[in-house]
Amino acid sequence: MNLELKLEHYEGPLDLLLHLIEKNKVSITDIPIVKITDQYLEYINAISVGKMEIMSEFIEMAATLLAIKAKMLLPKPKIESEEEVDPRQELMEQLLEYKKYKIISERLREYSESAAKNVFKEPSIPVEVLNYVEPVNPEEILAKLDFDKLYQVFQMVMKRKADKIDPIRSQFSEIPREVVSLEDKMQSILALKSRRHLSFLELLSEQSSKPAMVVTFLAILELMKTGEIRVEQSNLFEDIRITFN
Amino acid sequence: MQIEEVTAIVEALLFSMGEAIALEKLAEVVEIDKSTLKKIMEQMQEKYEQDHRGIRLISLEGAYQLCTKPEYYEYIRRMTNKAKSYELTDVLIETLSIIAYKQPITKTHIEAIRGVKSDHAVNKLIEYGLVEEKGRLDGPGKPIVFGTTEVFLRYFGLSSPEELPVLEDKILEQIQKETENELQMKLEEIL
Amino acid sequence: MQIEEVTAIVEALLFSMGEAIALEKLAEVVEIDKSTLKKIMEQMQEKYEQDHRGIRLISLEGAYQLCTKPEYYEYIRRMTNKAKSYELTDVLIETLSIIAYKQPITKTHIEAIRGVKSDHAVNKLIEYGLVEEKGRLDGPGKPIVFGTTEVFLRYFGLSSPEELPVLEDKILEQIQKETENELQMKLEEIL
Repeated sequence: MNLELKLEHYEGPLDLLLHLIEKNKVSITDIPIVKITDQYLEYINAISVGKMEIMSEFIEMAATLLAIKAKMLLPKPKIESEEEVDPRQELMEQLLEYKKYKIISERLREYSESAAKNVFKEPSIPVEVLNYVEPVNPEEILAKLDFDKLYQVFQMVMKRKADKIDPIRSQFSEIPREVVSLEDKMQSILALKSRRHLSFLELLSEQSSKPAMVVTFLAILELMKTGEIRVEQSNLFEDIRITFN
Repeated sequence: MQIEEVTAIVEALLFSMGEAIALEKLAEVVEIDKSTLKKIMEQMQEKYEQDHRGIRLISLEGAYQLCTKPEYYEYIRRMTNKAKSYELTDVLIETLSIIAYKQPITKTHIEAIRGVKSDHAVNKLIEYGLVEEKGRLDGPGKPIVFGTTEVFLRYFGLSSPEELPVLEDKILEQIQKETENELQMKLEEIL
Repeated sequence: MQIEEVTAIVEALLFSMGEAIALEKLAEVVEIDKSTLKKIMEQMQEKYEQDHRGIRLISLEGAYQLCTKPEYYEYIRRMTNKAKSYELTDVLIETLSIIAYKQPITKTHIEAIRGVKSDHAVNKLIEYGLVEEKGRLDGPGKPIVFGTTEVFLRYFGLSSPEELPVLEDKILEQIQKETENELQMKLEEIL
């Protein structure tokens, strides 16, 4: 008989005890402690030592049983106190409580079997509802807008634009495409050699357009490669210092 | 608004959402006061019980959900071979019943009743959504307490935790009977 | 089998499956002949059309499906609604101001003023009902021009875009004048 397997079959020492009590057809309220303890120990002893993690709880119960057994076998004191406590009392209560939940479990299992027949439905939200876009209320949106602010913003935008665009050229309806060559840009940076140091940010801000900035950046990289300049940055996101060699 | 219309709207809502919807939420969407809606819902529940309906309206702690009538389960099974989602082992159902009756309960307390470590069982029940943490006990170490969820109620077909079977008396009876039988046997032995 | 029972089974089946089920399949599961079932289904369809029902039975190519009645979509919408809030971001206000004062204006022109791509902003303003297409420019590529909506004008008590304060010309004039002066000065220097 593979007792190890059998022990695992019991959920714990209480489960095993209940099993023994049932097998012996005795009552929880009056456990024949000697008999049950012996049987319990038989189970425990037959088990290999290896499975300590499941064993510890079973062994603890064995100790409890032996303690109860010892108490019961000891000669009773001559003067019996009126409220003599049965050494089995605590264990009995524990077993009764446990047994209660065993019975409840069985009932709940029946409940779950009938409840399993309630079949629910997956959500099925109509596509029309899923695709629905709430109509916008423009007035509600405009309520958050200050008319004066709108005008101020507009003035700001136009001022920004005026600052950016060469005012003379803007008189012509078209802004000619700016041709920026890498060679020219490298030359114009080198032309600043007398300044010894350059600020990267300043250099960029002096550029008139995005392409000019990009080419400036490329020119700096190229000059680094050819060893004409060195760059240093003391901290992340800080300005880059360009030094001529 | 006509009762008929409310009934129709509620049916449409419960049908399309699929899940349980709280009375409050329904009342808010239908724009009707809660107590009136509750009465209408009760009427609806009765109507669904009629013979020609295959679905019914169940309530779960103030929330409502549509589901099929159990008597037609066999036909649904024939149509799909949809196996039941998960079967609870003895260990799990035992742990769950302790939590259900003793909630809010700490793990230590569960283990005291079962006489064994219960981490695995409690974790599994949480994973299944049947049990959840219900806060912490205001005592030394502030242990976490556990309780059952709405899924638990649905799983066992209960509409509230109060519907859990009251077993105290039955168990006492049963245990008493066992003791009596034993006494009987002993008497017989003596005689 | 009673018609009532068939009706109930079919309802339970269609409810639990959610999707359309072929008449053949239903007949097979309920164990009833197809033509009888078809008649029962037709009766059911009529019943679902009653006022107090929120769902209806639709048939598509010999298959049947339960679905919500369209007249209650509004309530489902309310239930699932994630309240959307419209925000006028700085980008939107800026773009709106350009369109308001420069209308009718092409997207290219807006982008030239802002210095960045403005598709998203323009589309958002259209979605918000503040801006709309005002026809096409009679030029190469016939680009669409945009302007503010009537709602926008009405809200600010304007009857036409011309009533918007037109100070920007003054600014331009001023800039132009400054530039000319500068140029003049430079020319004078040279000469």
